[in-house]
Amino acid sequence: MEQEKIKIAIADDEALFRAGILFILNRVPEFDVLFDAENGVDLLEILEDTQEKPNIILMDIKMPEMNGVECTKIIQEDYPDIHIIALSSYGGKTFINNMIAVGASSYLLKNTSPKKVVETIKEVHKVGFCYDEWVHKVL
Amino acid sequence: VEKQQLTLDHQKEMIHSGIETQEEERKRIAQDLHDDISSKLNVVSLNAQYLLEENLTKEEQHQMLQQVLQITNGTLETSRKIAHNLLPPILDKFGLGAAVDEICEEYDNSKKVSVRFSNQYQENFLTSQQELHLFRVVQELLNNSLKHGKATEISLSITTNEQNLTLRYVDNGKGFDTQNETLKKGLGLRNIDTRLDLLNGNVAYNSSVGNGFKATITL
Amino acid sequence: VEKQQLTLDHQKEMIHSGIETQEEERKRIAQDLHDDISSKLNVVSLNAQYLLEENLTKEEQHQMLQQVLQITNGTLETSRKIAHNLLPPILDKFGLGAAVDEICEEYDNSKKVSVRFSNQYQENFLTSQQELHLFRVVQELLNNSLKHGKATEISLSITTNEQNLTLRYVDNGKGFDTQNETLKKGLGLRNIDTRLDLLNGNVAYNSSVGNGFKATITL
Ligand SMILES: Nc1ncnc2c1ncn2[C@@H]1O[C@H](COP(=O)(O)OP(=O)(O)OP(=O)(O)O)[C@@H](O)[C@H]1O
Ligand SMILES: Nc1ncnc2c1ncn2[C@@H]1O[C@H](COP(=O)(O)OP(=O)(O)OP(=O)(O)O)[C@@H](O)[C@H]1O
Ligand SMILES: [K+]
Ligand SMILES: [Mg+2]
Ligand SMILES: [Mg+2]
Ligand SMILES: [Mg+2]
Repeated sequence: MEQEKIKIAIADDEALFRAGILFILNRVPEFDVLFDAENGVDLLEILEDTQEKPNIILMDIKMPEMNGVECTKIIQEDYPDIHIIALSSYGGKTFINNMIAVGASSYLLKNTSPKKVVETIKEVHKVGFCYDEWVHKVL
Repeated sequence: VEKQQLTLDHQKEMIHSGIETQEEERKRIAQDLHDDISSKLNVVSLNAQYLLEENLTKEEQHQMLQQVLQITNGTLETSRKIAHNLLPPILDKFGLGAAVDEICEEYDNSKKVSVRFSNQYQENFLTSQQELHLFRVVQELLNNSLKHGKATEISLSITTNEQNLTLRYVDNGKGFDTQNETLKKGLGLRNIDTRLDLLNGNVAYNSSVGNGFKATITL
Repeated sequence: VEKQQLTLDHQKEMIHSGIETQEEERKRIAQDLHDDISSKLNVVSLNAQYLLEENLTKEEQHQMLQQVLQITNGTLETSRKIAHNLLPPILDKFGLGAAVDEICEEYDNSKKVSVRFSNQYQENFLTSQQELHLFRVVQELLNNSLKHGKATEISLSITTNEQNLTLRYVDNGKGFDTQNETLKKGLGLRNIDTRLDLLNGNVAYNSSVGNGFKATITL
């Protein structure tokens, strides 16, 4: 029997970055990318409209309309089964702490390696969280 | 004394708006850096790492490198533009004449307006700091002619002799009543005053509704 | 009248230095963009083109991509820093308390000085524009403590109740004679005054040579 795939969604206001991540994740056999959104509001709308919910959402922080922190807070309340992985340009303590406080399962910098992104998605799906040394060092 | 009070209030207002516009500029630049530079470089970094990690076909490699090249060149252009808007590099390198020439051409190229510049500026008549101030004055005058005057023709000359510099600026736009104090309250014209103060120079405006706008600057 | 004249002159001087420091800041940013961003991106662009056009060995490709990656990450860091220095992103997203906390930690990490911050600021007590002004005040106070006071200990508290905000700032540095008008002429302290004007607040300084420096701000 075929193993169930990990269902993924992406929220990021930079279209080129979305496209890049999409290309990378689509090539991973265990992954099924459901959709991508360009900001928090867009993400919540799509989530509401789709039957099939993602297991994992890659969440940018700085986005117009609604940023990643607010959006994560709402998703944790409305869809507690979904795991959020923050994927941000900002590496500061406060950003990490705030994302964790609202329920993010992991925090990655946007220039971490694609390999790491893939591993983190798998790990979060398996055990529910994943914080690497870098995060521990900052905190 | 009453007049002094008025000047005091005016000055205070200028100090306030000076700080506020500076903060706006900082915010704008910080945002541009984040949205138009960092965010693109994240994509370049992502692609470069993927190229390093994965076994891609020749075709895929080619596509990804094409994208890296395209994004990098776009970001270069953005960085160049932000820097140019802050301080045109030509000013530093080739002086006031060349910089005014460039900005006049930029406006002229927009097709909305024709700008003629007669350049009889003697190089190094002003220090580079002074040239920057006079350049900002020209920027503001051009800005106003388009924004308020909807001018279609602008002409501008800078002339120097041994002791003096004269800048003559004329547009054929809507004009305004220069006697009306409330109209003269804009930050733009007051910044021109400040810059002329710094240059130990004078400016005379000549305009009325329907009759275009003239400014004559002497240093 | 004499006093008014003095204020007039002071204000004029502030307007002048305001414009001049803004031009310096623009110049610095333009230069950073040119020297630390554009010039690096030129190298990335060159490498990407080379990778596209030439028939390189696996090994050569790898090296060149490594270089692309390294330069890109360095440039990302530069862009992040310039933006952060202009306007810390934390201020916009997490407010004054978090931003002051961050800057105190940055200073504290420098090992030259120990900075304690007691944060009893009620979020959203000030608008984000007001928070920015107060943040700039804190930046200037910290700057001065290090630059002039050579302080080794700084403590800072921000407290709010329903109506008021109080900021207390103390350093253990050299101090200065606050009665001496010429010492109070710096742009930094005068900018603090202007920001407090904009905030409808007050500042009281308390310092003398050898006895550290205190500032109490109430809004
Ligand atoms: N060339 C012009 N043609 C017509 N009206 C002008 C011209 N230049 C200035 N004015 C008038 O003078 C006013 C003051 O100009 P000023 O440059 O000081 O401020 P502003 O352009 O309105 O605002 P800012 O320059 O701060 O963006 C303008 O609002 C406009 O009414
Ligand atoms: N914490 C402090 N300890 C000792 N002296 C101080 C302190 N803060 C200010 N001063 C004194 O007050 C003067 C004025 O400070 P101010 O910040 O206005 O100007 P500045 O720091 O000299 O220049 P700028 O802020 O424009 O770079 C300083 O030159 C210094 O002599
Ligand atoms: K797939
Ligand atoms: Mg974003
Ligand atoms: Mg104007
Ligand atoms: Mg200072």
